[in-house]
This record gives sequence, structure tokens and C-alpha cells, in this order.
Amino acid sequence: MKQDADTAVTREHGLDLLREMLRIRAFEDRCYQLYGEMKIRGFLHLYNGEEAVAVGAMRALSPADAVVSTYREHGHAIARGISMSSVMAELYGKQTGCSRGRGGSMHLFDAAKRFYGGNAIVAGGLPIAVGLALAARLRHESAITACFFGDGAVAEGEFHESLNLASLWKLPVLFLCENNLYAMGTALERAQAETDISAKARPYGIEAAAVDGMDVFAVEQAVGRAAEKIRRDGGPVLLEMRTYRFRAHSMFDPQLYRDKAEIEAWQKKGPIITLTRRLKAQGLMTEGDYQRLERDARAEVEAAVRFAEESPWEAVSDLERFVYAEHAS
Amino acid sequence: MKQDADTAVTREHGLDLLREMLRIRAFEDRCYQLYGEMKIRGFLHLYNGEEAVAVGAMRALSPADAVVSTYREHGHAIARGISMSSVMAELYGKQTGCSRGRGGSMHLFDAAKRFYGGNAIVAGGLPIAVGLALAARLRHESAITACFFGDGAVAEGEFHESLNLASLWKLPVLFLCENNLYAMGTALERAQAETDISAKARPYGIEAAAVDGMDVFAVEQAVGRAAEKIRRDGGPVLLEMRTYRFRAHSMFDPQLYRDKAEIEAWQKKGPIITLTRRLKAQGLMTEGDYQRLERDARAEVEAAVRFAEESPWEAVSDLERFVYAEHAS
Amino acid sequence: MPSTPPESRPVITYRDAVREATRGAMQADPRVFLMGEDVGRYGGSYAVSKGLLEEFGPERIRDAPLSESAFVGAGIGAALGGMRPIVEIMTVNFSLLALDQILNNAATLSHMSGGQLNVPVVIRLATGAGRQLAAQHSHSLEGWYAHIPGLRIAAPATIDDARFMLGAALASPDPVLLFEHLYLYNMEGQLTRGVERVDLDHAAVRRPGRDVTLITYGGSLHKCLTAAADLAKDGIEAEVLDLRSLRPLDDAAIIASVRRTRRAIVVDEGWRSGSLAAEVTTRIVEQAFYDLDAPVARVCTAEVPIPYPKHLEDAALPSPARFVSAARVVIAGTGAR
Amino acid sequence: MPSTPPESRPVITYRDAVREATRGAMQADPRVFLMGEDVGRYGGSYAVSKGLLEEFGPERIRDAPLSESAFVGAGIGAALGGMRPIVEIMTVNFSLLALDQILNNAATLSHMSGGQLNVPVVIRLATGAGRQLAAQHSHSLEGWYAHIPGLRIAAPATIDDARFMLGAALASPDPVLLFEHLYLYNMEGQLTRGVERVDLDHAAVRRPGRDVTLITYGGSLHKCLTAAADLAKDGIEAEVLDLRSLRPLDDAAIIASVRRTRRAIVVDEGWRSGSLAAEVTTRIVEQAFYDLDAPVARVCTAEVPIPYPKHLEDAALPSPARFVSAARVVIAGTGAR
Ligand SMILES: Cc1ncc(C[n+]2csc(CCOP(=O)(O)OP(=O)(O)O)c2C)c(N)n1
Ligand SMILES: Cc1ncc(C[n+]2csc(CCOP(=O)(O)OP(=O)(O)O)c2C)c(N)n1
Ligand SMILES: [Mg+2]
Ligand SMILES: [Mg+2]
Repeated sequence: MKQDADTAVTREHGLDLLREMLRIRAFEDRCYQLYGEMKIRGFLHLYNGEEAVAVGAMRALSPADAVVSTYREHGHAIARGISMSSVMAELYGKQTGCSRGRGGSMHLFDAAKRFYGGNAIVAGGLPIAVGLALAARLRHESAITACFFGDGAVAEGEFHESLNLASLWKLPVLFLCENNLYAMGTALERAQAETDISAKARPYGIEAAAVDGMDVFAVEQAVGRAAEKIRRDGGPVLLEMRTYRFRAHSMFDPQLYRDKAEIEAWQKKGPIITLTRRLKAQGLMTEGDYQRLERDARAEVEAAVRFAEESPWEAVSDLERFVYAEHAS
Repeated sequence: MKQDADTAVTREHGLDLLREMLRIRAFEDRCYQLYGEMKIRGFLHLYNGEEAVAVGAMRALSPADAVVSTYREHGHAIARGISMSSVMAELYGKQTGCSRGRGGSMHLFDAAKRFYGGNAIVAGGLPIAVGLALAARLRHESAITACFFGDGAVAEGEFHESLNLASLWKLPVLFLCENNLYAMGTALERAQAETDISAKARPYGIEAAAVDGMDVFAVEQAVGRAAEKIRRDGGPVLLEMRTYRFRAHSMFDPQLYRDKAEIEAWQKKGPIITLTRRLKAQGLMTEGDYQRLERDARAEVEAAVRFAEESPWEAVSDLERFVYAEHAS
Repeated sequence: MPSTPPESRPVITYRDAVREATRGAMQADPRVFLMGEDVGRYGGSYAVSKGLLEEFGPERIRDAPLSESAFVGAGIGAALGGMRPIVEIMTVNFSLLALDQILNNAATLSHMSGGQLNVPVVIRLATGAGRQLAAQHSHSLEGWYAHIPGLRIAAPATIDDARFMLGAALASPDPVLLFEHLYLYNMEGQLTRGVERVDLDHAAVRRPGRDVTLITYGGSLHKCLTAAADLAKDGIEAEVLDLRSLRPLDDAAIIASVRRTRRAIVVDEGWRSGSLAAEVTTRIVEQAFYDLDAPVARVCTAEVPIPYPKHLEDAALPSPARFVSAARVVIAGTGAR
Repeated sequence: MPSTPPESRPVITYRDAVREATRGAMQADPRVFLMGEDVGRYGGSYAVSKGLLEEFGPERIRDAPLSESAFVGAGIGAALGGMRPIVEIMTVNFSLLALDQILNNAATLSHMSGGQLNVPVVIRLATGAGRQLAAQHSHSLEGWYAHIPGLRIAAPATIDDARFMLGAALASPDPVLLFEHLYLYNMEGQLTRGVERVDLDHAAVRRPGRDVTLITYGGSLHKCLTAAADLAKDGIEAEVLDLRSLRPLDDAAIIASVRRTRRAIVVDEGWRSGSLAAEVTTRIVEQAFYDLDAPVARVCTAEVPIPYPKHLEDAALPSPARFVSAARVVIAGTGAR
């Protein structure tokens, strides 16, 4: 990866990636506050520290591709191009949310963007992704399906069944494991007899690689190459994105299972500061540019909050809508 | 394996293994008839061709060890030392059966022999085996748990979860995969992206080997070595027993998925004829010895049939017994 | 309409009817495909799909490995991706391994997404006991599945329904589970002339009667018709109502029949506690309490894992004899008084 | 007995009570161990096992990977092997992944083996809605599990039951599922002086009354007590029956109460169709039809995957207000007439 990651970067491209990561970071930090203010309720899983994975991956995918995500998906949704306003409204539970408010933080959907959620069952999205890829195959479409899941999902039976099925049937699935070293309070080495996740793909005949998930360029290039290979040869690829979650698992997590020092060490390798340092070092960005990007991101978040605040609630009389389709298929 | 399998064999040992295989063969052939006579009903999965696996494995295990089996388990039960009479009575559904007639062919149990069944859900026994091994560990017992399953079970999520758990927790489980190349009508290459089953254990950090499941000595020695290693180091081992089922999957199977030639080729490699040829060639057995063993086996089966015929039915009034325990634990 | 002599229509089995339904749907709609364990080369464990692999090829008649959760989830995903999958779970007994996909994904995606997504997948499952397959292979869980909002549950019990319910299910934008009682596959009969489609929602009176309503579905329908014939010999006219759809339930048909007969016996092959029969009984109490001349009775399966031997299995399952005596009790009005 | 001033007993939470129950059982019996996701270093997702890892070590407070089917099955196997496992499934929502092990193994092994084997495993699950966790994390499936023969299902709803039901469950030779409503963990109260054990089988009258019986369990008990207090203001004396055990159901207690009050409202947080409330209603009809002055009414959760926003979730769930109006209807006798 390294040398790819070092290939010449243009200012536009660098700023674009940084902008996206700053938008997600600003969004997540604001969510943290809003949870304290009880504007957002239920479970809230923040993405701080993992921004490079969502941004690099989405930049390398095409709009026709399908995306299947997890309950830690604000970053995926925003990087996919779902407006902050509709995501924030969803976290408020408002009718203008991307799931009409019915889903909340763990269930963001956008059919038009082929963003299939938002799944709160660990590993529950993998079979769905296999099916979306199967549909593309049977419909002779070139779209691939990108499926995000965490290191914890690797222990589930559905990981095993889905990888085998995707490889056996040569389906265009890109398995993207966000390995942030913990599943709630369970460190990877206490969940897996063998902790090298990318190595787990080979027995299924699936090509795999580990990627520095803190380097947005590395992610973008690895996903780009993988997507290309999948479109060319058919058949799945697995990428292990090595990353780290800066905040607690959820808002209820006292973090008894890891120490500050470890967190701080990772924060030094954070995707935003490293990219910022790099762009400045390469003379592609000034401190002023950075300030502007951050200011714009915060402004966009504030607009999203206002939108959410002002949006209407779904009528209680509509409670039972959407359990079944309202139109024939 | 080969050279082990060729190490000097005594007449006693050779005849003992042959006797056990002939007993199972005679039992299964009689079951086939009895199904035609409608004495045995439900699903019946015969073990013809795979006898070397059950016999070699059971000879290498100790009475204290636990055994978890499948629905194709007549051979396992008989080789474990459960009397043919109680097994046959079970297939008749009689009260004298090893499960009081309630289980039938797919659910043979014998608590005293630590034979934990008899599971009709493919891969359903693997987690149970992990738990039995966990109990032995927590109770500081040296017993291991041998878990039989088929090649079809390898695709199930429980295979993945169970292997990881057993390895992660270093539990004394011996995973015994009876690879007979088919899961019902599905050939291994149509079920698995990668068909080398023993290779699948390594990513879990589990030592594994493929064994000629048609060579009873090879099975016995491989299981003996594996059991020894497990007792010594703790932690599981997986053995892939390469074998073949001579009869249909069940009594309803027209076998559209494989051709006679393949079956005949395997029959030539059958565990009984190869051992017979070998013992004769090495001058360890005469044709007379063979005839006697076969006659004894058939006589034992007939006695078992008589026992089953003469045994009483469970009273209908006892239908609801055993749903809950009748005594405090 | 003038009915022509039955000879003029071929006698087919329920199995043939489901196969024809599958073939017809696949010929008519390229989005339809069949996926499941041994549906292809083996021909289906109940021979329902025999011959279809040759006709449609392995892409559309897709043998799946033993991975219930993954291939059921893949059916859900394929439906999201624009296909109309028919997923065969060999028997309901194995569907437990896929229950997370069915309950947490198929049943919830439409609502969770605010109506953006639909999951037009059809899942076919063989269900029921009676073949001495013992505790792990004899479940009747269709009534249990009917607890889950977001799913539609139906049970074809006749040759016509076996032939046409699949089409109705495929036309539904919602996930549909079709439960086929394994006892019915060999049942022979003729398609009703002129019938070319059926709906998925309405119960059907299979035998009219005035004295008591036997409410049932699936494999138990034919046992109820037998019981009704026996009762008729004593001049008791039992109405037999085939629910057909277990979710949603056709309350109107249930209540209309019970208002007529003022007595009801609910029959299902599920375990008694928490059975579909309990739900039907409760709806009658909620909607027609004052029309009842006797407490509603139910006849269900004994609360035991199904035992292997025939005499014990028979004792555990609902039987016409039990319906007849239940009917006599209800009509004598000597309910729980 | 003379009750001493409450101050003399410490106020504890339901969470503390379950933790104490676990600690006590582990101290008393070396066969007992706790296994589940994040029960150790994390301290339990609802902090129930906080501190136990330090006290008992990682062998007996065993963090499991995300492998519900394997570690629940391992609990079953360990029980067969002579241990007394407490398996914590973080929430009932994830238990679907282990349902095959629970239904096809835990519930059947005793019967299938002709009584040779028992499965003394205790499975603890957080259940229920009300925390805005949305469709996949808000299931109330305890009534659904109560359909399965071979299992015992109980729902501790009080501080005493939280403290002592676990011990009763561990003493049972049969598999027991204990459903802990996530709303109760923070509930505070005092242990009843003199109570040192509870049984697993009997319902308990939590408030006596003569006009109507509110039959409920778990998280809804306290809502029912609130409703009963409101009704009392209008002179309506509601009896509140806490089922405690959902399988088996304490028919005697249910029927005795309904015979007294002649009216019943069954409350549970499950979806309405196929709810435990339907089973309870049916048993009342079967056993006390002629004692009823009005149709039994049930108040359950709306048949929707639970939506995230509070106003919609509240609208979906049973509430004291709904019990009060249901009680008024039942007492006015204007049932389904
Ligand atoms: C099947 C299932 N079991 C348990 C949970 C509870 N849970 C929610 S998130 C989580 C940890 C998942 O970790 P990982 O997959 O690494 O994702 P991360 O949170 O680190 O992004 C757990 C155990 C769940 N949601 N689903
Ligand atoms: C979970 C599950 N799915 C499907 C079945 C139906 N079934 C019974 S045996 C079998 C094939 C199993 O093949 P394998 O594991 O190789 O064992 P073998 O029969 O070859 O000994 C299948 C699909 C089942 N019993 N359990
Ligand atoms: Mg993680
Ligand atoms: Mg096989």
C-alpha cells in the first residue's frame, strides 16, 4: 500500500477527502452533545477515528454500487452523499429523516443512494449484501455491493456462511471489515483464536488484504483496486481496514476495558491530523484552508440541526404505516 | 499416515477391528431390509462404507471421553459399545430402545456410555461438544469430547463459531469430519468454495490432518495421536476422514446426483474388503476366520431383531413423560 | 357454472401443483428464481423441483450449501435488488437457523426504512409431523411465525391453493412464508375448472354447516373434513373453515361463521400453549363473545417434542376422533361449566 | 409478621439484586459459572455482572465472542457435562441466532433421550422496549418462547424475584429462560425481610381487588399497579396478578382470581397476535367461561416493528391509560356485545 498511498496527490483531491472527514467528525461531535441534551436518544455509536474508512471507500465506489452498513454508520451515510440534514433529522426521529424517523441512529436508509442501512444485528448485513450481489449478477449489472462490518462480526456464523456463498457463487461483494480492535469491551484477541482477519478470507478462496485504515489514500486506493478486480473477474474481495474508535462504544460505555494511553497513542495516528499534516507538509494546504473547511463543516452541521429541530414529527395516527407495503410491487 | 498404517498388526487387533466393522455392516444391511418391511420408519441414514471411521475412532477413545454424533450414527453407537439390541429396539421405537423408543434412528443416546446422540440438525452437535469439553476443563477432568459431523456441516455457521470457541478457549474437542463427498445430493465442490476441509481448521489455529477414512488403522492411529495431543496440550484438533457412503443418503433418495461407476470405484476401496485382503495377505486371517466373524455378526443382529420384536411399546399414557425432569437435579 | 365430468381434468398431486406453480412463475417472470438446499440436482427433498434444473439451469435453480441464515438472507437481499426469489427452506425445522434474517430483516426493513424498501421474497417451507421423524424434524411452527408483524403467512391446503398461492405470494411486495404440510405432497386431486388465480388473504368455507365451525388450515383441513363427514352421520352439520392465511387472519370470515353456528372448535397442529388456535379463540371472544352458546374449544398437538414411535406420535397429534368428541362436547354445551 | 421500618433494610436496584443472586450462586456452587458477551471486562451491557470478574476470575466469568449459537450451545453442553451454566444473552433480540440450540437441543434432549439427559442451563436475557432502541432491539419475545415444551420461562418483576429466581432456576434440572425487562434494572426497592428463596412456578397477587383482574408479568407489572391505583380513585378495585412463570402458567391462580372478579384484562408487551395474552385469554375461556361477566380483554403492543421516536414507541406500547380504559369498558360490560 505505502507506495501507492504516497503517489502524487492533487490539492483538490486532498482537500476533498479532508473535507469529507471533517464533515463526519463535526457531525459526530455534535451528536455527542445532542445526546447529552437528550435530543438524540436510544443507542448512539459514534465514528470518530474511523472517518478515513468511510470516506476513502465511498470515494472509490460508484453511485450504482450498493452499500450495506452497520449501526455505526453515520460516517458511511454522510460519505455516501446522504444529506446531513436528513441524517440529523433521523437521529431526532423526525418525519424528514432519511428513514422518516422510524429508524434512528442504527437504521439509516436511502434507497435512491442504494444505501441499504443501518443494521443493528452484528453480521446481519452480510447475507443481505450477498443477495444484493446475487441480484446484480442475475440482472447482468456491473454494480458491486460493499458490505461494512466490524471485527466483532467475524466471530458470527453469518460471516462464515456469507464468505463461502459469495466465493462459491463468484458474487461481486466487497467485504469491508472495520477492525477497530474491540467489539464493545471485547478486544480482538479475546474474541478470535487467530487475530489476522485478512488471513481468514483465504480459506474461502477470497483475495484479501489489510489496509491502514487511518490513511484515507490507502483506503481509497485499496477499495478502488478491489472494486476494479471484482468488476473484472467477478467474485468477492475482503479488505481489513485497521482503524480505531476514539470514543466509547456507545453512550453507555464506561470503557473499563482499555486505557487512556492506548487511546491517545491512536489519536496521534488519527486520519484527520495525519492527512492535515501531510497536505501542509506537501504544501497543498494552508492553515487557512483547514480553518475554512472546519468552519464550513460546523456550519453545515448547525444547519442540519436547525433543519431537524424545525422538522415535524410523524403523526401518531401513522404508527402502523409501512409495516406492509402501501402499493403493489 | 501410510507408513503408520502399515506398522505391524497383530491377529487379535486386526480381527477385532474387522469384527466391529462387520457387525456394523451386518446391522445396517438388516436395517435396510427392515425398512422395506416397515418395521423401521421415519428417516433412516445408513453407514455402509464408513465403518472404518467409527471403529477406528472409538477404539482410540477412552470410556471417559464424551461422544457427540449425527443422524447417521448407528455405527458410532455400536462401535461405542451400545448393544445392538438396544439400538435395534430404538429403531423399532420400543421401550427397551437406548432412548426408550422416543428418539428413533436419528436420536440414539446412552448417558452411561457418554454418547450424547444422535442430532438431526446438521452441525447442531458442534456447540454441544464445545460445551462438554468446557465442562471437562472446568471440572479438571482429562476426558476429551469427540464430535462427529459431515462435510455438509462445514458450511454452517456453527462450524465456524464452534471451532473458534474451542480454539480460543483451548478446549479438549476432537472434531471428526466424515467427508463422504456429498451432503444429500450436493457434492462438496458445489457446497464449498475451497474443498480441502482440513485446511479450514488452520485459520482458527487448530491443528488438522486428512486421514484415509477407508483404512481403519490409519483412523485409529490418527485419532489416538490427536487424543493424546489434546490431553497433553489442551486445545482442539480436527481430523478430516475421507470416506464414502455406499448407500443412498436416506431411504427416499433416488441418487440422481452421482453415477454407479463412482460408487463402484469406491466400493473397491471399501474398508472391509481392503482390511480383509490385507489380513489374509499378511497371513493373519483365514477365509474360515472371516466366515465365522460374518456369521457371528449376522447372528448378533438376528438376536437384536428378536429382542426388538419381543420388546414392549411405551404406554400411550406415558406420552408426556420426560418433557421435564422427573427428579430434582 | 356447468361443471364438466371430472375425468376431463387430469389428476395431479399437490407436489405437481407446487412444481407447476414454480415453473409457471419462472416462465412468466425472469426475476423469479428458486434457491435452496438440494432443489437442483437432487430434485428437492420432497421432489417438488424435480426437472426444473434441466429446464431453467443452475443460475435460476440454485443449489445452496447448508447455510440457512446466509441463503435466506441472500434471498432477502436479492429481493431488495429487484429479484423475486423463491427460497426453499427444506423444512421449517431448519428455519430456526435463519430466524434472525426473517424476523430482524425481512419483517422489519419496510418499516425501519420508512417505507423506502420492500422485501418481495417468498419462502417455502415443508411443515408438520406425522411421518415419524421425531423431535427435531416434526415442528409445526407456522402459527408461531404468524406472531411476527411484517410477514405474511399462508398455508396452501388444497390442490388449487398449491397451484396458485405461490403466484399470489410472488405478486406481494411483502415477504411471504408459505407452509406446505409434508403430508399433503402426495395428495391427489384435480384443479378446479376455471380457477386461474387465488388470493392470499381470505379464508374459505370448505364445507358449509350450521351446528359448529371447525376452524383450521393446512394439513389439518382434511382431518377436519373427515370429522365433519362422521359428524354428519349423527346429523351434526359441521362447517369447516380453511383459514388459508394465518397472517393476516380473516377475522370477518371467522366471526361470520361463528355467528352462524354459535360454536367453534379451533384445530391446529402446533403445540397447544401459544398456538394459533389460542389467537383465533381470543379473537372470537373479543368479537363474538355474546354470540357463543359454548366456550370455544381447541384441539392441538400435545406439549411434547414429537416422539418417534407411531403410537406415541399419533397420540400427540390432533385426530378426527378428537375433533368429533370435542364437537359433541361443545354441542352438548357442557363446556367448562 | 410485624414489619420493621423500611429504613432498616438497604435500598438496592433490580440490577444489584441479579448481581447478588449471581454472586451468591457462584459462591455456593462451584458448578455455576457465567458466560456471555461482555459479562467480564465490560461488566455486562447492563452492568449486572460488574465486579464479578475480579471476584471469580475469567474461567467462571467468561467473556464470549459474538457467537450466540455456539456459546448458548456450549452452555447446553456444559450443563450435560455436569456444570450449572448461567448463559447471558445480552438481549432477547440476539437470541434468535441461538434459537436452534434452544428449541432443538435444550428443549428436546430430555425427551428424545427417554429421560437419560437433563439440561440444567439457565439463560438470562434482557427483554422489552421503551428505550427508543428501534425495531431490531426492542423485542418482547418471552411469550413467544413460552410456546416451547421442555423449556421453563420466568420473568422476575420484583426486587425479591430478581434476587431469588436465579437460584430457583439453577436448582431446576430443566432449561430455564429468565427474561429481565431492561426497564427494571434501575428500579429501586428493598428485599422483603425474611424472604430467602422464591419458587419458579406460582403466580402472585401483587394487589388484591374484587372488580377486575389485571393479569401481567415483568415490565408491565408496575404499569398495571399504576393503573390499579388510578382505578381505585374511582372506586374500582383491580386485582393485579403477576404471572412470574410464563411456562408453565399457573392456571389455578389465574382462574381463582377471575372467578372472584369475573372480569379480566391480560396485559403483555408482546405483539398482539399470538401473544401470551391470547393463551391466557383462551385458558380463561376454557376453564371459566361461565364465570365471566364480560369478554376478556387484552392490551398488548401494536403490531409494528418498534419505531424509534418516543411518541411513536409510546403509542405502540401498552400504557396504564390503556389499561384503565380497558378496565372501564370491561366493567361497563360493554364488551363485544
Ligand atoms: C448478534 C448481536 N449480538 C450482540 C449485539 C450487541 N452488540 C452491539 S455492537 C457489539 C460489538 C460489535 O463490535 P464490532 O463488530 O467490532 O463493531 P464496532 O462496534 O467495533 O464498530 C455488540 C456485541 C448485537 N448488536 N448483535
Ligand atoms: C440445519 C439442517 N439443514 C438441512 C438438513 C437436511 N439434511 C439432512 S442430512 C443433510 C446432508 C448432510 O450432509 P453431511 O453433513 O455431509 O452428512 P452425511 O449425510 O453426508 O453423512 C441435509 C441437508 C438438516 N438436517 N439440518
Ligand atoms: Mg470493533
Ligand atoms: Mg457428507
